[in-house]
Amino acid sequence: MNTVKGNKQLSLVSLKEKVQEETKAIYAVEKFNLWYGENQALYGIDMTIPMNKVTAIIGPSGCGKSTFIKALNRMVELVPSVRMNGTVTYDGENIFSPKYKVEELRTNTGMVFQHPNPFPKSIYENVVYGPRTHGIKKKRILEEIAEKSLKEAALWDEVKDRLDENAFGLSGGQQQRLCIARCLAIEPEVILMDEPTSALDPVSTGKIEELVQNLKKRYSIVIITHNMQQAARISDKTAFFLDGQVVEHADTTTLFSHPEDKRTEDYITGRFG
Amino acid sequence: MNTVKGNKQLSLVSLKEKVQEETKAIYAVEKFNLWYGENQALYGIDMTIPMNKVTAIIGPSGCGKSTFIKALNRMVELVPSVRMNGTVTYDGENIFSPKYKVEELRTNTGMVFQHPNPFPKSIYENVVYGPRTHGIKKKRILEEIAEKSLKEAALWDEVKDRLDENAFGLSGGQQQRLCIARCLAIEPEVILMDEPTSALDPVSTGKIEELVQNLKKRYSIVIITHNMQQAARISDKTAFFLDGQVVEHADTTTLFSHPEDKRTEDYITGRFG
Amino acid sequence: ACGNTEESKGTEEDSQNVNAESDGPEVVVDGSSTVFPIMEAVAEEYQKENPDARVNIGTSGSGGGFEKFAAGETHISNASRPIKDEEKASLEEAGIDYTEFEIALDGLSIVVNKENDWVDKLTVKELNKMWSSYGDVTTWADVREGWPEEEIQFYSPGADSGTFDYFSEVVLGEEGEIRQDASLSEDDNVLVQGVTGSKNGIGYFGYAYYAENKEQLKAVPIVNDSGEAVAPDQETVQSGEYNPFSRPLFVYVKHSALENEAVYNFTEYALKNAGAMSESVGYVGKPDSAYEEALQELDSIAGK
Amino acid sequence: MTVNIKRMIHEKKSNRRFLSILEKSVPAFFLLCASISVLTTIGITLTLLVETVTFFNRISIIEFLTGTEWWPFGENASYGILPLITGTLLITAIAMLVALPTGLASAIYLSEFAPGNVRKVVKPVLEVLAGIPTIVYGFFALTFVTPMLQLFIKDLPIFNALSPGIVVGIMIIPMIASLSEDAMSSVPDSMREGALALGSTRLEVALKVVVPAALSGIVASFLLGVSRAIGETMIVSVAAGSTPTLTTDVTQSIQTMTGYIVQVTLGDASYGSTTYYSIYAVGMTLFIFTLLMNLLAQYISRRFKEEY
Amino acid sequence: MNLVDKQLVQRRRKKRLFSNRIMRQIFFSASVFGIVVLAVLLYRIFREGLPYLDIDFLTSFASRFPEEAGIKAAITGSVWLMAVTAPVSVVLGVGTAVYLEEYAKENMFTRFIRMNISNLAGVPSVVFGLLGLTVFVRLMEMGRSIIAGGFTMSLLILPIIVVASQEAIRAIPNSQYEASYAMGATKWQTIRRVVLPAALPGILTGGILALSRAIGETAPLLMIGALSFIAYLPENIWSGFTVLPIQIFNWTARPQEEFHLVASTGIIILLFILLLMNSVAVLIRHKYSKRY
Ligand SMILES: Nc1ncnc2c1ncn2[C@@H]1O[C@H](COP(=O)(O)OP(=O)(O)OP(=O)(O)O)[C@@H](O)[C@H]1O
Ligand SMILES: Nc1ncnc2c1ncn2[C@@H]1O[C@H](COP(=O)(O)OP(=O)(O)OP(=O)(O)O)[C@@H](O)[C@H]1O
Ligand SMILES: [Mg+2]
Ligand SMILES: [Mg+2]
Ligand SMILES: O=P([O-])([O-])[O-]
Repeated sequence: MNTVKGNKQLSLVSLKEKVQEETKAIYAVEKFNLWYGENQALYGIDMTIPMNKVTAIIGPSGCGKSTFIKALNRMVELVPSVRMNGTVTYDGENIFSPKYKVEELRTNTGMVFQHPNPFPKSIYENVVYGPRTHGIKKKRILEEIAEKSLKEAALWDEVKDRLDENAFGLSGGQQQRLCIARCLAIEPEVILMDEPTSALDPVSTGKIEELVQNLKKRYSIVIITHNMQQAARISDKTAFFLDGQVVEHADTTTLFSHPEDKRTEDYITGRFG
Repeated sequence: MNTVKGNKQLSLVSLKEKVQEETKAIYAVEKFNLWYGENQALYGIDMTIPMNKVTAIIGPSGCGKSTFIKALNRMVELVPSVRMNGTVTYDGENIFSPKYKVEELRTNTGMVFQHPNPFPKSIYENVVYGPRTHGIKKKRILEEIAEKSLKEAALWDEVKDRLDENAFGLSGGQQQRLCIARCLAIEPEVILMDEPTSALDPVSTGKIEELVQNLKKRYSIVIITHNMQQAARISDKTAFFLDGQVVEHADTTTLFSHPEDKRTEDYITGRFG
Repeated sequence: ACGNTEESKGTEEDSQNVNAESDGPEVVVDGSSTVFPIMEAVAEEYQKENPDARVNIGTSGSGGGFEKFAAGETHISNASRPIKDEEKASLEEAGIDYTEFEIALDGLSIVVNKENDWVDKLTVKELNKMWSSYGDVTTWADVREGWPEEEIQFYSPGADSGTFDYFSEVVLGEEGEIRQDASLSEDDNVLVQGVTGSKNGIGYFGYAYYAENKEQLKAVPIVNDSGEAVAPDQETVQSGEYNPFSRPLFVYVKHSALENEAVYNFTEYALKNAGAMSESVGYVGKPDSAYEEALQELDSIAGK
Repeated sequence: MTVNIKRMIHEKKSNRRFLSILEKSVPAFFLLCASISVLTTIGITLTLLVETVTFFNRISIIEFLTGTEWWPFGENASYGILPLITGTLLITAIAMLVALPTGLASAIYLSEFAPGNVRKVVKPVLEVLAGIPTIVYGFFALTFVTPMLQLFIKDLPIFNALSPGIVVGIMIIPMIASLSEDAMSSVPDSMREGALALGSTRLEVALKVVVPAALSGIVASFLLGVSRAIGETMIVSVAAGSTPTLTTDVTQSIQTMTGYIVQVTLGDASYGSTTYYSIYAVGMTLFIFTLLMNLLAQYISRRFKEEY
Repeated sequence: MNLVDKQLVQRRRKKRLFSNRIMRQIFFSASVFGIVVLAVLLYRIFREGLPYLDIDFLTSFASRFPEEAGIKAAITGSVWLMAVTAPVSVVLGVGTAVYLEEYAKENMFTRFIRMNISNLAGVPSVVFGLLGLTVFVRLMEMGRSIIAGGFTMSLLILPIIVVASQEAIRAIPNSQYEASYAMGATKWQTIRRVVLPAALPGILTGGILALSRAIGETAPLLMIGALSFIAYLPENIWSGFTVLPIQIFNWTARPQEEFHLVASTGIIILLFILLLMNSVAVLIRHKYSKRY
């Protein structure tokens, strides 16, 4: 950060924005360690996540991918035994500072999980859950939000005539897109995705990949995948995790064509995992 | 089959053996269809499985791989809604013929699952579960069996001093090898493995792959994997399943270097799945 | 007298219940919960003297006791009222011969709150007016002029108890009906609490409950048939002066069970000691002569 | 190879006959066990029915069902069961007013807010509360709750519906809390995560996601609580008095169906009297009541079964 | 393009967080309420009953003198009763559960049994008392014996055990069955060697909780006619008996104030036994939970 001091709030904010504009980083993670009880799961992670880009995270099972992105919206705190240190800065603010409201962070970051997890409510109710929760009551607005989000999630055409049906009636792929629509409805800035296609068939997978490509125009996206081809296809940046550490983090094309680290190469050529 | 008729039992048997020797097929599957309730999961499977070889089965999620190998030891019948037709011949006998004892079939075929599933008993009790079940009571013999099986499964050295400890105390990879030891303890002829390494770390995966290579000297092995590299590394034959059908079944090297079918090629180059 | 009935009924009874008819040392007693403390005291002493004895006592109520008595499940049945005609009939049907013994007296006590300083005595007639559902009494002034015009609270044992039966027969007569607004409870302790807690309360229950709570309660002297107002105490109950609320308590003994040495011994012991025992648990013994007569009767039944 | 396992297994095939007999007879034994529950129901129904029929030979069923007075003793006996039913319902209503909100709130706290170790302590403690014999609760109602209530309600008689009702409610709290908590904790965490990731507070997760998703389990626990309240015996026997009154006034003494049955079995009614048979008629009514309640509970939990 | 008014969201958040905090307190108080009641209850009981609690109390029979009264017969009776109830109800309950979970075909009869069990769970205990009185005591001529009481109690708690066992069995992952079947084990072998051992903790926990219900039940035994005074120990299952709650009930009904205190002492013993049973259940649950 710059050393300009004692100025007005406004100038500080604009300064902050400027800094971000330069780095285009929405997240900055520094020396981040995380333990589950006695077991350390993340070791000194240093990484920035660029704005309006797709960042893919790859790595073998148990290497800490999920733990890492759950740290980004502090969902990892749901595990009581978790301890952390280091900083994670979102939009210039340390998300672990005491006065930072976790609900606010999570409103700004949407999350999509490995297995689609719609609520046992109607499709419509699923989408407007977020806006409702945050105090938007007007029916007209909610309907507009629902339509817009479902369209963005490329689901509108398939469900527009059955918005009142239970979300569990949808296929897996549709459910996953519904979950995406649900998190788009509160207009987050970042979308965190934890293996969103691993439980899906190829066709649904294709749809979601396409969707991710479209969404990155307006959202910053972090996506975990165990499928190297997928990472190569859809991401701009790729980070390779191994045993709780970032082994390599680079432009996707670079990382896949010229991996710097031997372990990265072994992994992407399927030598293990 | 040959047309030699009216001869003694003995000669028929030797004939059968001869036929098998020629084709070296332990399983012959013909026009095999399978439904879960209304949904057909397997469509007219025709396939033979060679003796003392490793056959890999690959294909995207939901294509029917698990269903297929569970049909081979009739475990698929545990799902009440299953209906089947066509024949599966094991060692020359139709396993679906009414007088064929399913327990006998399953004694001859061991099975290893995706997630290690030891019993919540001691390591020793896990290994001798099978022999016990089949009526072997003598402590001395059981101990001998346990040692031999654990050695074969390359686990003996790691657990020989803690045979009385609970199997859940082992690591994932050890548990999986324990499950392999458990099925070796009844000396099956075939071992069916359903993604045995997908829940394991690279090191454990390596150990299991090595083990498979050793075991094929005395056992016929069918292994499902989602990892193409793994299939390429360890198998002699590979079958590619798609939407409940066998798209291609050939020598592993052939299949991976010169896939005949466009879909196979797409799949092994990671175009989908 | 009992010899022939014994022979004709013996086998049938044997088949009815293994438990009660076994020749073992077991004595099975059941019935009134009012009589229970007396029999318990007797049994306790008896056991001390005969460590091998096996006496057990239930508290199924007088009616429940007779039911079990008729079913052949018990040797002795306690009752806080004389046996009813239906019960006689079912015993006869079961072929059970029995004899009734009065073992003690209970002075059914009518009590009011300690702070009640106006009630000096009551007549049965007044009681009738107070307790009857036809009596339109609501305040004490309605009972007798000059008494405060404050609403009375009524506390009575549950309608299915011997005490209730006795009281309503004496006070309300055959046709009478107890007032609807009376608070009923199966538990006499609860009645004690009720009357203790309400200044204008009135209630009734067994003498033992009054004797135990003399500090908190005031027993109302009742005008007896010779016109005197008598309060319940050991003497007046035993002598019969405290009438008509001095009521007898009974045990019924099955003849065939007396064949059994254990039952005979226990019954004999009970009749010998009932007087002392009842007083130790808050009831009133009968005059000694009454017990002697009873013992003679017992011996003649058992053929000794 | 020192042992030939395969051959040994093959030799043991002689066991197969024994095994296959076992394999056939074992299910028969288990079926027998399962049939006991059916026999129990049949036993209850017959037991009640036989004596109830005798009762209705003496008292018309119309009088029984529509009569507004229950006074089964003495010369002017009347057998209208309505007062016992209203008494039962009154107790049940008060109990549920206490138990529902408290039980549900505890369940929500335990399942959604409490740290793991608090839950580990509180749940067993609540279970102890559920295990205390009801007779203990009865005296608690009479000697503690009633005097407490009398501080607030001046003319509250010593027997009233309110105090035992509240205590029955207290007794039921653990049951509702525990069962609802079970229903709520079986809602998959993925659902909570989904809501939390949208910025919901814990409260919103609980009320908008978890409770609706666990609704059928929660409702079923309510209904079980209701049938427990209907069937509760000792508390009401001790603290509600024994006065069957057709009333909705909670400060009055009442009698419940169970209270009546215990009164007669412990009391003086002679065997073969109409009073004696009346307990079976009341028992039958009680049985039908709880049966309907349970069927409703089952219907609800089937009808609104959550699918995750 | 912005439908979500960020300002509004920001403003609402304060309120939401506030109500979250308030409601959390309310829910917390509700949970505490139960515990406070328990504490009051226990305090009263201990204050009254503790002075009478000594070794003599445990080793003497009932007496007409409060200071000599003891609870030996009732404790022994309760133990005997449990000795009948526990095996009968556990065998029947587990048998039923195994049948329903492992063998039953989905047909009318199975549905009927299921319905039956959940119905029985809601039947008031007095009704079981009537059943026991009519069927066991009278019809089967068991008299007022331990066995009649034990059978009645077994039926009363049967549904609880069935449900607990069903849940325990259902919690066993499919992979355990697969592992066993894949070894060529038959169904019964799988049940005996895999299912029952794995379900045992759940079954035991459920069983103990059910038994602790049985040990505190008063009404059905009163109806069967369990005794109030008994000054010897039962010899066999055909003996008459008394149990803790009945002895307590009897003491509370006495005129003498001291007996009411003795009743509290009895309650302490009963609670102690309950607590003991509950802790065993908790221990089992704790030890064996989260195994898969
Ligand atoms: N709730 C938890 N409690 C304790 N340890 C945990 C927990 N969740 C994860 N871990 C451990 O943390 C490590 C990293 O787990 P994580 O789930 O982040 O891996 P992952 O890379 O997402 O793997 P996968 O590809 O299987 O999802 C693992 O060793 C795991 O065992
Ligand atoms: N028990 C079942 N009941 C109904 N349908 C089933 C069942 N098991 C599998 N199926 C269906 O059968 C098809 C094949 O499933 P199968 O499990 O064999 O796939 P798979 O190739 O093993 O996939 P994966 O790689 O995910 O394990 C799928 O469409 C699946 O939905
Ligand atoms: Mg993960
Ligand atoms: Mg599979
Ligand atoms: O129990 P009782 O018959 O004396 O009321």
